[in-house]
Amino acid sequence: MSEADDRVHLTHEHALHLLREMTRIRRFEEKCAELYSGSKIRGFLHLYIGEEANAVGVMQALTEEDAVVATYREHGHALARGLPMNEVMAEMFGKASGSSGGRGGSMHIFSARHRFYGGNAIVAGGLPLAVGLALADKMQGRDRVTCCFFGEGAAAEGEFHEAMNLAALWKLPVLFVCENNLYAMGTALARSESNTDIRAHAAVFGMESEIVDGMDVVAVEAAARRAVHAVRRGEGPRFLETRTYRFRAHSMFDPDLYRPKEEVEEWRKKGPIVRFTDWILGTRLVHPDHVAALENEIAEEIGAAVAFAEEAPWEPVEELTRDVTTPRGAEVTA
Amino acid sequence: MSGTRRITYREAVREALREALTRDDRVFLMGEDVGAYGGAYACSLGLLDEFGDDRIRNTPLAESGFTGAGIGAALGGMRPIVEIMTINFSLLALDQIVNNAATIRHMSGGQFSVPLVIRMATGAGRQLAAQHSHSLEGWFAHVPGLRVVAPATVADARGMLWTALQDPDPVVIMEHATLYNEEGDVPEDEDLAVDLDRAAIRRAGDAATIVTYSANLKKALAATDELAGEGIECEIIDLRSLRPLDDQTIMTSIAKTHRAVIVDEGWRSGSLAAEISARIQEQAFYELDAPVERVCSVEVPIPYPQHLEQAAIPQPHAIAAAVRKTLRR
Amino acid sequence: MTDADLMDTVMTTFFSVAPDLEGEPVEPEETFRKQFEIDSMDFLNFIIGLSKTTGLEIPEKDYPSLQTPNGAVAYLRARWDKAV
Amino acid sequence: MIQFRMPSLGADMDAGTLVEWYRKPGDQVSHGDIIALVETQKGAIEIEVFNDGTLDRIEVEPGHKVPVGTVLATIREPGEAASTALEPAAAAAPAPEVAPPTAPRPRPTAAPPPPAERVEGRAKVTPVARRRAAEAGIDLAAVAAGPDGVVGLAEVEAARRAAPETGAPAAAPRRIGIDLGEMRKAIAAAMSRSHRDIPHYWVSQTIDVTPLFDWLEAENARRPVASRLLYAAPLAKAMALALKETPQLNGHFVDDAFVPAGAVHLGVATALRGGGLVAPALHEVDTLSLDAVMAGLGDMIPRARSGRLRSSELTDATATLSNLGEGTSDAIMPLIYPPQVAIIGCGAAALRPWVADGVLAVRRVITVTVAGDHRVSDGRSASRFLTRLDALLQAPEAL
Repeated sequence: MSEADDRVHLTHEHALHLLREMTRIRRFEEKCAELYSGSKIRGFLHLYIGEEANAVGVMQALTEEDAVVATYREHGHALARGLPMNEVMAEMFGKASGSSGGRGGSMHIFSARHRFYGGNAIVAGGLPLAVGLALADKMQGRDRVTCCFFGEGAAAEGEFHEAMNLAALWKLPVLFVCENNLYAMGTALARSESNTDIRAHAAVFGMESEIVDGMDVVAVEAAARRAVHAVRRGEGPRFLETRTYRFRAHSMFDPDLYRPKEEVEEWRKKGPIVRFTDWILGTRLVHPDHVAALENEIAEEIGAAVAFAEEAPWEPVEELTRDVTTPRGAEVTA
Repeated sequence: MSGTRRITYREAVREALREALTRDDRVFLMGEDVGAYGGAYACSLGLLDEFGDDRIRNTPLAESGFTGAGIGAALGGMRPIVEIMTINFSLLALDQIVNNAATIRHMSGGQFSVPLVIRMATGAGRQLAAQHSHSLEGWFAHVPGLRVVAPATVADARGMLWTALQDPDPVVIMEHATLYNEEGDVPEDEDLAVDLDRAAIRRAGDAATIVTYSANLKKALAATDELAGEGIECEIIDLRSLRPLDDQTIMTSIAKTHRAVIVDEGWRSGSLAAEISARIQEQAFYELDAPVERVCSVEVPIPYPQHLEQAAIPQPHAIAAAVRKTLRR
Repeated sequence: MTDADLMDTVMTTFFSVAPDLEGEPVEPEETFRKQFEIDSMDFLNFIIGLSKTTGLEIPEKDYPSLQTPNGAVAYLRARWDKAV
Repeated sequence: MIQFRMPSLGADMDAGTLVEWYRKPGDQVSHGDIIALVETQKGAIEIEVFNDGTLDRIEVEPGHKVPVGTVLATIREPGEAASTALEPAAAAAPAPEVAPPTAPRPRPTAAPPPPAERVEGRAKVTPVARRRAAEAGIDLAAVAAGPDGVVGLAEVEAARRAAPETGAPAAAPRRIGIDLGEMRKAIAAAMSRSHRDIPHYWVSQTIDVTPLFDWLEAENARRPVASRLLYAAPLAKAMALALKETPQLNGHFVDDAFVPAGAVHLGVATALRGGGLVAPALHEVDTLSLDAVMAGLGDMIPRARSGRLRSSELTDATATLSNLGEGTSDAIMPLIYPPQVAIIGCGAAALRPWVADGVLAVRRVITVTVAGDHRVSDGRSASRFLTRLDALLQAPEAL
């Protein structure tokens, strides 16, 4: 890796790619909300709308060899990581063709071939896993990075501190990405943290950190590239706090009573897609026709994904106890 | 079989660790004070010098953190052995054990397995009072996705670790703290691996079946010695595996004896003994010639004074009395 | 020894070789063969048993005297008297 | 691991009820040991094992009726590891002695037991006791409870032992081990099959047995009671010797082919009191002394009557002898018991006018009839057999 990798090369293609990835996530989730209302998707549905720049930006800095650990608000991360939309949509439906065979649903998207380790619905529960994945890489001398996403609510959990300490203590190749959207469910940051400067927690463990505007995909990509590069150089774990905002309620059941409508409107104006689109059109990096064409392509992809999920088979109930433990004689996946 | 040699349970655990570390370079031991201190129960004493601090990995006091790291490392291709000092401390790691280790295979639709071994010390008898002495094995045995084993003999302590490491799924090994100083025979054979799928019949008899595990095996044997003097020959089943349970061995024995006494150091309410009793009722009801008896711990946090501690946990005379009760004597 | 005692000896011996017949009513004047459907093997075993319990050697030529319960009692009585 | 299965003890048997295990898991067993008692239409049969090893696991518990071929138990071959992982310590523990299976049942003298104590309108009966009572047809109301007011397995077993003597109403009025109604069904099935499938022929010959009877009388006169011979013994021995020389009559017809037998295991048709017939095999009769034949018959026939035969005795016969010697009938035209290929019937030994050396005399004679299977042999074989039998019976001292 050279120093040049730290920088974002914002070519026409790359700009269009970033826009496409963010828009795919946005339209996918809008469709999910619609399907949820139509009872096609059930359980909890946590939408990422408004936060797309974080997943898309960070993923640009990772290679296929790296690992990703995400939270229950992970549709965006899964799509940005490259999981086929068909499989993700089928998983939302709970169908056998879903990325986790339908067993996980919205909160537990996994993919071995994308080194995508879920989909963890215990706040901060994924951090120790990321530490272990990185430990395995370090012990086996592999040049890989584990990127762990979580929200600012995790900073109140013990596992957050335990995992940050272990990673720093053992100088493990982990990139911790805290997507700070200001609300842990309905609790504002100031109501849950004595010190609202999340990044200060990293300093406690002597971990280098950076704050970045999570509504600016290019800024996120640039910061992620700097952090991943340092981790890959063997400098130990890094901490990235992205300042972001979710436009929708916490989940579909949430009446959103805990924040003023004006605040939401204010953030919407700073939305990552509208802002990035305006900018690339303004700089003439991308032509409006391209944006229109991109929207059409995405609409087709989503239409196909819904059709795929609709037609996908349900797993027979006889298979209920499959995948609890490994059948005797089966190979170990690792 | 080429003969046996006599070692302590602690030495058996240490030998098993050394063997695993030698045979498979993906294996490493991780836990609080497993390094220079040699382990809270001295099981890893000397291993740091042999294998270095990368593989005898001392951790901070962060049960959830390092247990979760063990899960992650297992996902990353290692074969970690996580040592938790006592079962009481494992409660701090229950999130990782129950929400991650036990579920990832299922949540991922079978894409990921977690080949992790967790060892922990359990049980009362050393006057360590109410935060170091409990028997919560039944809680772990409640959870699908985990395998829970309890070596009661030195030979099993020597053999079970390697078998557990071959398992693609998480295995929790429960080591009763009063067993570490016990001496016993282990075979000289090179291959010491123990079958984890089947319970062992430690004593054959036809008057009643005593179902037990871990350190209470010794108490059950003491009780049957007493009973044999009265002409009562009991069969003793050492469960070895607490999850899954070897129903077949239990039911076959009960079809012969028609009587069952379950000895479990856990509290009676919601215990493993309750589970076994229910299964006997479900699967062998028409074989029973007496109600199933349970000898469990008294429902009190384990107290410090020795006489109270001993009164709180199963004892041979109570086991013998329960057997006599099933025989209507 | 009374005839009743001798009858008890005879029938106890008989039922010991054919235990499945125990409890069936006994006709003292009817032959064993007819009333109990026994064959020569059973009869031989009966003679062997009688010989053992009484200590008497019973030659084959005496078998016809032993065909009925009463006959057997009379035979034993005669042999007994002779011995005393 | 050897699978010990419910044996087929004859063409007519399709299932059996496991009555009792004489061995328990962990016990050593050797070829020929009797390890279980099975109730069949022919009565209770003692089942032998044909391997050496250790009884590993019992698969069928007493009281269960299972089809022929069902695995009853597994037997570990010498050196094979236990399936239940018996530990060395447990394996080394002395195994409790098993009560000898043929021990006579105690003759209870106790008065009928008091009825079970009722607790709140319902007796305390353990589940296994309730099940066993139902199987044995015992009325629980008539079973005496233990001192604690509970009816357990022990109380039911005591009641079951007492039942035939005390005439408890629910006890089945039948002889131990034999259900004559069931046996008649079995005979009917086997003989229907024989009559339908086997192309029989019959050849008869009347044989002078006066020399045999004279010899027996002299022989028995000098023998003590316990070692006297019955006419059936030399007859069986002579039959066996003649069969040995006529292999077409000695063997089995299986899978459309005749399999001649090396040895002569003579089935001895034994009538049961009250009806019923069973033909257990006396093994290798051609090689036994007359005393041994006599002893064998003396052991086997009472057991046949009481329903305590061994499995090999029911399956091994290579030809059958059906002897009406003690009746008054002249001859019998028997039907072959499949898969055998011959049966020899003997009429009563009766005094008849007889021409010997051109002179009319009174002699004791029997009419012997061979039924043969045309798929295997012809009348000529039977004729040769009868000629040889005749010759053997003329010189009984040589038998």
